[in-house]
Amino acid sequence: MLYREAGDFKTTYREDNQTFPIRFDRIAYYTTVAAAFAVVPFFINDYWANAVFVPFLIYAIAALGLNILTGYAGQVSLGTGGFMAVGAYACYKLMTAFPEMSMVLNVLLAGLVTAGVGVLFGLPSLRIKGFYLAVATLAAQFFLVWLFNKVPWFYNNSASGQITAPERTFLGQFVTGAQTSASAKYLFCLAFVFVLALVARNLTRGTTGRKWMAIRDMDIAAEIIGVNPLTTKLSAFAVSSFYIGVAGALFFSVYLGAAEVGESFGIQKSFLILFMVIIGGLGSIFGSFAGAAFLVLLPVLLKNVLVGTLGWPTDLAAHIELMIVGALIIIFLIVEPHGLAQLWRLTKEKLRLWPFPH
Amino acid sequence: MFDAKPTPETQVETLLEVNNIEVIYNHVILVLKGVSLSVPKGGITALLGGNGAGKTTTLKAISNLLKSERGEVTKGSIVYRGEGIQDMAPADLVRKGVIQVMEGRHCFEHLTVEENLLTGAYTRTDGRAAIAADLEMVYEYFPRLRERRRSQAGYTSGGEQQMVAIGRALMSRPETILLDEPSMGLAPQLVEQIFEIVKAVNENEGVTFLLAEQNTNVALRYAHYGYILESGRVVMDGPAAALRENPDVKEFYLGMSDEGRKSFREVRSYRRRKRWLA
Amino acid sequence: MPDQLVYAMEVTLNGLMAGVMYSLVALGFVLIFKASGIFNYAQGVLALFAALTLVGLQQGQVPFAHLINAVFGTDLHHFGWHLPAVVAIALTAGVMVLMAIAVEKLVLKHLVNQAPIILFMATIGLAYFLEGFGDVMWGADIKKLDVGLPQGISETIESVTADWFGYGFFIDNLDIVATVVAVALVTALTVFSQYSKQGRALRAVADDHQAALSVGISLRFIWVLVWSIAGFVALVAGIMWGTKSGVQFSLSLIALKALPVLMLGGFTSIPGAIVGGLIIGVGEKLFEFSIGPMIGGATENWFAYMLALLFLVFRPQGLFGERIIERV
Amino acid sequence: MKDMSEGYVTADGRQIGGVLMEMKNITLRFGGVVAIKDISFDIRDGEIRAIIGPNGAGKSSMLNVISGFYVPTEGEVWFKGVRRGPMKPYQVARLGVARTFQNIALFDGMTVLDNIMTGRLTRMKAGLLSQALWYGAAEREEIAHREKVERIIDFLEIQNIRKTPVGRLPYGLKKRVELARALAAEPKLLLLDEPMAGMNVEEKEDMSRFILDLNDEFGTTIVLIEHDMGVVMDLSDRVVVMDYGRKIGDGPPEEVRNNQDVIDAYLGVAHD
Amino acid sequence: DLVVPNLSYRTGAYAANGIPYADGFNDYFTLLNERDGGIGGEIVQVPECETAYNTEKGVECYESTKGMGALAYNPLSTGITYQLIPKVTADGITLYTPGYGRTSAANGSVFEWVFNYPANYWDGASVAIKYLLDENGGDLAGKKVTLLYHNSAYGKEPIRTLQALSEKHGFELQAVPVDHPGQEQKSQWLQIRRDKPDYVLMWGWGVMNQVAIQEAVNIRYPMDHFIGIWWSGSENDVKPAGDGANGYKALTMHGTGMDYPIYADIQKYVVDAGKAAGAGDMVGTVLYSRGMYAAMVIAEAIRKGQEIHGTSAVNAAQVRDGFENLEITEERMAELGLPQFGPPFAASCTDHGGPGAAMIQQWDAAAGTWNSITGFIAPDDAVLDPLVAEDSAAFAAENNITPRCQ
Ligand SMILES: Nc1ncnc2c1ncn2[C@@H]1O[C@H](COP(=O)(O)OP(=O)(O)OP(=O)(O)O)[C@@H](O)[C@H]1O
Ligand SMILES: Nc1ncnc2c1ncn2[C@@H]1O[C@H](COP(=O)(O)OP(=O)(O)OP(=O)(O)O)[C@@H](O)[C@H]1O
Ligand SMILES: [Mg+2]
Ligand SMILES: [Mg+2]
Repeated sequence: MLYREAGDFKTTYREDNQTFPIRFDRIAYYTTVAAAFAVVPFFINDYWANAVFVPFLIYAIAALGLNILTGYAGQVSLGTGGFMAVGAYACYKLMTAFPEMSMVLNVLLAGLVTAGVGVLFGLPSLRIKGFYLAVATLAAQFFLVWLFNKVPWFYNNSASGQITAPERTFLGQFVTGAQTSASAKYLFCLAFVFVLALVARNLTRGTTGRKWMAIRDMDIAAEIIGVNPLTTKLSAFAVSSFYIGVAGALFFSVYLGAAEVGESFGIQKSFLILFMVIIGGLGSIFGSFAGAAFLVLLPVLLKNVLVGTLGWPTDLAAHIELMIVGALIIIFLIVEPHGLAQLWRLTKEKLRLWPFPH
Repeated sequence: MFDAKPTPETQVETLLEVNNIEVIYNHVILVLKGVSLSVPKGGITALLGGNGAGKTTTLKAISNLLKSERGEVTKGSIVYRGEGIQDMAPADLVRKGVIQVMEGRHCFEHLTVEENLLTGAYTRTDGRAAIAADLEMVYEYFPRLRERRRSQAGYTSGGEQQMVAIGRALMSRPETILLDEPSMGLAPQLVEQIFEIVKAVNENEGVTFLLAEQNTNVALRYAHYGYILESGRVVMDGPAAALRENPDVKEFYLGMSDEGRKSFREVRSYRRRKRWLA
Repeated sequence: MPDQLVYAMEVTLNGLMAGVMYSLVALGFVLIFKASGIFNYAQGVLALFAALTLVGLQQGQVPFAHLINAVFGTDLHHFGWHLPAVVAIALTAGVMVLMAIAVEKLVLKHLVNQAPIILFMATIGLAYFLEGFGDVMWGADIKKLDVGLPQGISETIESVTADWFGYGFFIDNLDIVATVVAVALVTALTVFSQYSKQGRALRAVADDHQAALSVGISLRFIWVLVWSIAGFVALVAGIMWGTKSGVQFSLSLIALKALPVLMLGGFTSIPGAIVGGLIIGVGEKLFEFSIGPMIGGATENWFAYMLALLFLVFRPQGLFGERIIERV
Repeated sequence: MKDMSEGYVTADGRQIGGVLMEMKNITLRFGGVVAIKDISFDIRDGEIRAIIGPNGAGKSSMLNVISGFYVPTEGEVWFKGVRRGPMKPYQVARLGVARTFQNIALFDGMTVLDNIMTGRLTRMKAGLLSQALWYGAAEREEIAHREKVERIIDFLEIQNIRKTPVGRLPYGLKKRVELARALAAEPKLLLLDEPMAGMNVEEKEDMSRFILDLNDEFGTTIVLIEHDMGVVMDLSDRVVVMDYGRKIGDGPPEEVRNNQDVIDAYLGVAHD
Repeated sequence: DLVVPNLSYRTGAYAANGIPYADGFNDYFTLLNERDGGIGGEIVQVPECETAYNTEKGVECYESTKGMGALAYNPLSTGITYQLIPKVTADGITLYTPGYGRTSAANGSVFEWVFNYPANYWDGASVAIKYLLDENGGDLAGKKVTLLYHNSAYGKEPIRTLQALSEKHGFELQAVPVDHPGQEQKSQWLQIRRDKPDYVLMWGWGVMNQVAIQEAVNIRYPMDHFIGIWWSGSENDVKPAGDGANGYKALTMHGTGMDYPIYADIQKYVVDAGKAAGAGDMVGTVLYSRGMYAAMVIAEAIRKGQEIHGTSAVNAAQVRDGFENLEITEERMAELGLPQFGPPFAASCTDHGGPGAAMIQQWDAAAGTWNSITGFIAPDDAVLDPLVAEDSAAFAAENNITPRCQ
């Protein structure tokens, strides 16, 4: 009897439009946010921050970005790694060129730069569709990685081509570099996630989101009812790339601290983030989080269980971990092809009906 | 006009029997709430009902295509020639002689019209000559298809695609055809023609038909027996002739009142129905 | 003749050969895509798995030795036989058929009628699984694959071209073998898919799973069939690439070289796979040869994709792909 | 034809205005297939104009030409007295042309409400930033348009499925939602491609009522393709008959019904 | 107990190399535990963590093991090294990267917590050129040398050094990149075949090595003019090419093969006792030896730390002191059962990089062994020192580090 919408009437369209129309959801959401901001920072240590929370938050941003492009606007992209690299290198150049600039500004500007690059590589989407486009975005992926690897200006001529994040502060706290505390890292990323998720939610429930989804579901019909495919697709590329750029900037500066383009932003990253989006649920904000959590946490968890608890040799554990992750992906898809978000939705639908079967 | 043969009241073999089935989509959406039908061998049985009544779902439950839509028969049984067929693969069912023409055409877009027709003969083993003869037969029925035989099906008009879908089913030399809205989108002449074909096939080849139709008027003219479905339940059934005379059916499905057909312009208010549902 | 031109000719020839090697991998993708609309991400891993199995069988490795040893404390390694190449290849082909059956039973069967991206994701899951499985089964060390294919410079061609141009061209014998094999495969597969009943059924399945079911095409059979063929193609690709570089994890990454080939040729065209391969092979090699040195080299990866992208802008379905039907 | 530029009065006494759209000598070819062959006709302000013809006659293609999705191989399209240059479909939509599709083209992943809201996209102007923050213009606009859409939802009686994803709906309801989406655009010219296919008589009656009310209340001009002769004869003011891409008849329903060419090509028997 | 985590990779693209290295590393500590009861009476624990050569997993491994009281890290990945440098600096744990990692970390006054003796990439480049100088009677003027490198941070490391050396010695340098993973090297080798360089140097890793050696065989490039860095000189790299690879050369900073007394102990205490990390068949291979060498150095540094601080239960900071004051002598190596295995060296506050000396070894395909054909060759410090100073100064400036040891 916990989960009911009955008796939860809306009297205005404004109320009906809110993100969580059901009271229970609303409460759960506020509790989560409050806990994330006010409780977790006090308990977080280096391990939880660096191995779990920070990567989860950053991947969530990237997944949100890709979900906007792929899940909402229907443009399959495998260039995510490359776009993250743009964010990372833009951030690096900004950090080193303007040491006094606020880190928040650095990250946001890096996002904007990425948005520009994203629009450029989004242009072919006007002609190329479906998996063909996916493969075409790989051109962006490989070219960008090559570019950052080749042109010394991007890595300030360092001998190896590695970029290392200098120390920067925000509100007097270190947020990058060796002296950053676990909670500062976490909060810095969390703030970005919080705002960006809200923005994503707002964009996707409004006009822009509907345009994106219309193009996704049936581009021809969308165009006939008045959606301009050019601006719509490019806006999706821009917004999505912005998110991914921010994620790349944070990934490099806050999380890793140093990066090499081929290793950190290679094609594997593109795939990983696409997995997150699909596993989580295409076209779902919650799904982006769920997918990121799943793919960040699962390997860590499996490793801890197989090696830590069961004491298996690491290589055997790693191979079996691969098998388990693969099998789980397949099982999840079979159980619910539309991702964890849909699974969650169905569970709620069942709860709502409970104790009646239908 | 009303030229359907009266159903022989003598004992005919029941070919297909649906007993009280319940269908749920996606584990939560209950669509059929206990539907029972029986389809006699060599007959034309019509399944009537408004939008969303569950006609398509019933047909898919029989042909076992539900699984691919995440739907599931949770109760009841479906028996074909005395054999439970719920767990049979659709392909095996086609081999047994039951084929479905799906609603909304479902042509293979990238195949040509002729290739589409030939896929209908996929399960056949009686040789190229027999298949070629049947292809010829389908072209006789639908001359328009002969003209477009080399076009990709995706580029043919809606009506042409409907012809392809029906022709394709005929190509499998079935014993029973489940026809889902064959008249949808066809020109009036063609609707008559298609039902004439149904009738001819039924009479000449002894093929049994179960057809879901919105076009009650035509359907009841050609069918022998009818079921009326509303919101996932059978609300009425009877010989076609009887149904045609039923005043409710007349008013709500045939659009006739006592004074004959009413003009669509004369309809002054929207009607809501579901009256006879308790 | 000016040197640069002769060199360019040599590069072109080698590009063609390299392209054929890419085509071998691309072929597997095409088959599965054609038959089910599935973009099979696991194709590269399939090649790796096939090659691993081939080497393992040939050298009589005990499968799962590491796991068994870890669990039971035994010390198993080899059965102590060494199979002739032909036998090992035949056995491996059998394993690939088993794998196809398993994939159908455990994965595809449950995903009938799902969106392409979902099926794509499922093949990713499969790729993960097979990668881990292959490692557990045969170990992650480098293995030398030797089924008796010739390798190294072709002396004949070298001496003939030396006579003609005053510069002996380098052509790898292995590439020549690969070309012959690829041409044979492409011919056979084209004939199969274009002119046989199963071929037609295969294309029908790709268009509409449900409709295919409704006319009595057994998806299960079709899928087992194409996955078996794709497994066999993967085996061929695995043999060629494995001979070249040894068998180990990186073998699965050759899939990435096949993607531009695939999209340039068209996802659904078997001849497209080979033509695409040739264009990509020549294009990337010539670019690396002519422009590469000026901009720092290592351009092949992205250039292949850029080239494909260029083609796609003019033909969004690839060179030989089926027209994308746009109607309302 | 030109003499009617100031309009005419229908049998039931409605005043029809001047020419809204004129198709002049339209020809459309796809490779070897000639879908439309040199057809001219006009559509007048406020009328219900039907297009009928056998399957494959080119009716839907004609609608596609009107809505800008197909570019005619030859011929001119005039709208509101101006010749329409080459235009993208979305630009045509912005001129006030909306339509429904023969093979339902709803956005399956979206709810009914969102689908209908897409009909209003051309009218929504809030900037990206305002939308991102869901504050000010964006929110006001959203609510204002939602009110309009709710009126359409009431009008078409689809309140109870407002939040259902359209993919799950049965065929007939989808048709209705599609109509709602087209209505939401408050079009000047509404193109309906077989809106009643797959409906039973009762539902057709409802749909007819919607169309008539629409025409009455908002003065929307309607182009209707339909195979149900009863509907066509009862609703339309004038009918164009096509056959194999040619025009074989054009005029009021009674006239067309008795045209021998039309009977031969399409009707088969004279309909009552 | 003493904790020395082993961030290894036994899966992924570089598994074939990661496995023997990790085995050697583990086995050495197992030997110490079994035979000597650990170091100074303290058992050494070597928790293993799989990184798959992936930087993020590397970070996870670091974080998950550092809480156990880790004394030193050796991640065998340049990428992970770069990530860990700021982290170990903040946490005060030693990062030991023999033969890889950040070259300029050799400058101890900037990189307090990082050690990369006995040799680094730039040393390798210099040693290779020195060897070529020796071969050519001290003159390389006019010779053509091609560097075939993995197109990544690692592969690019030697370029600057080689450029400096080419200026100094007048040889012509051509740098040819190979993209990851390096399965396809046709273009590169056609170019080499056309250019006919006198020597080819290779900075490769993983499959790139095997393919390069195979291609060299294919074009009949004289194998003894083909020299790899130490990461391109293991059995894995040459075996797939079969007999053709005979004569291929590679650098190494330690000995290889079974001719060291220690192996009797390893056989007895580790392999025969069933305690070997792997199957025991890797013992004596190049990468196994290297893993063992790294373990040996870490063990010695711990011992030194214990000695300096007079306690057996040393902490990370004390171990760092051990690293900084470490002295590996010929005698000590002989005592350890590894006579002349590596170069003798002594570290200091400024010198974290060691002598940089390396040997040249050559592959004998028939015997299946690597034979060293030179002694330890010292690099050209006159060229290297300024480069190291420049790079570390840049790092210090970017990170506000005031150099120590003044
Ligand atoms: N895949 C599905 N998932 C969820 N619900 C479904 C699905 N398919 C059909 N339904 C629901 O099942 C009910 C019956 O649908 P069905 O298609 O069987 O009706 P129908 O009688 O064929 O209607 P129509 O005449 O409009 O085709 C509808 O309410 C529909 O919403
Ligand atoms: N994009 C296209 N490419 C090729 N042929 C086309 C295309 N669009 C339509 N056609 C052809 O043009 C002809 C007219 O098609 P159209 O869809 O306009 O028919 P219709 O009158 O709407 O028929 P129906 O009543 O069956 O819907 C058909 O033969 C069709 O195959
Ligand atoms: Mg239906
Ligand atoms: Mg039409």
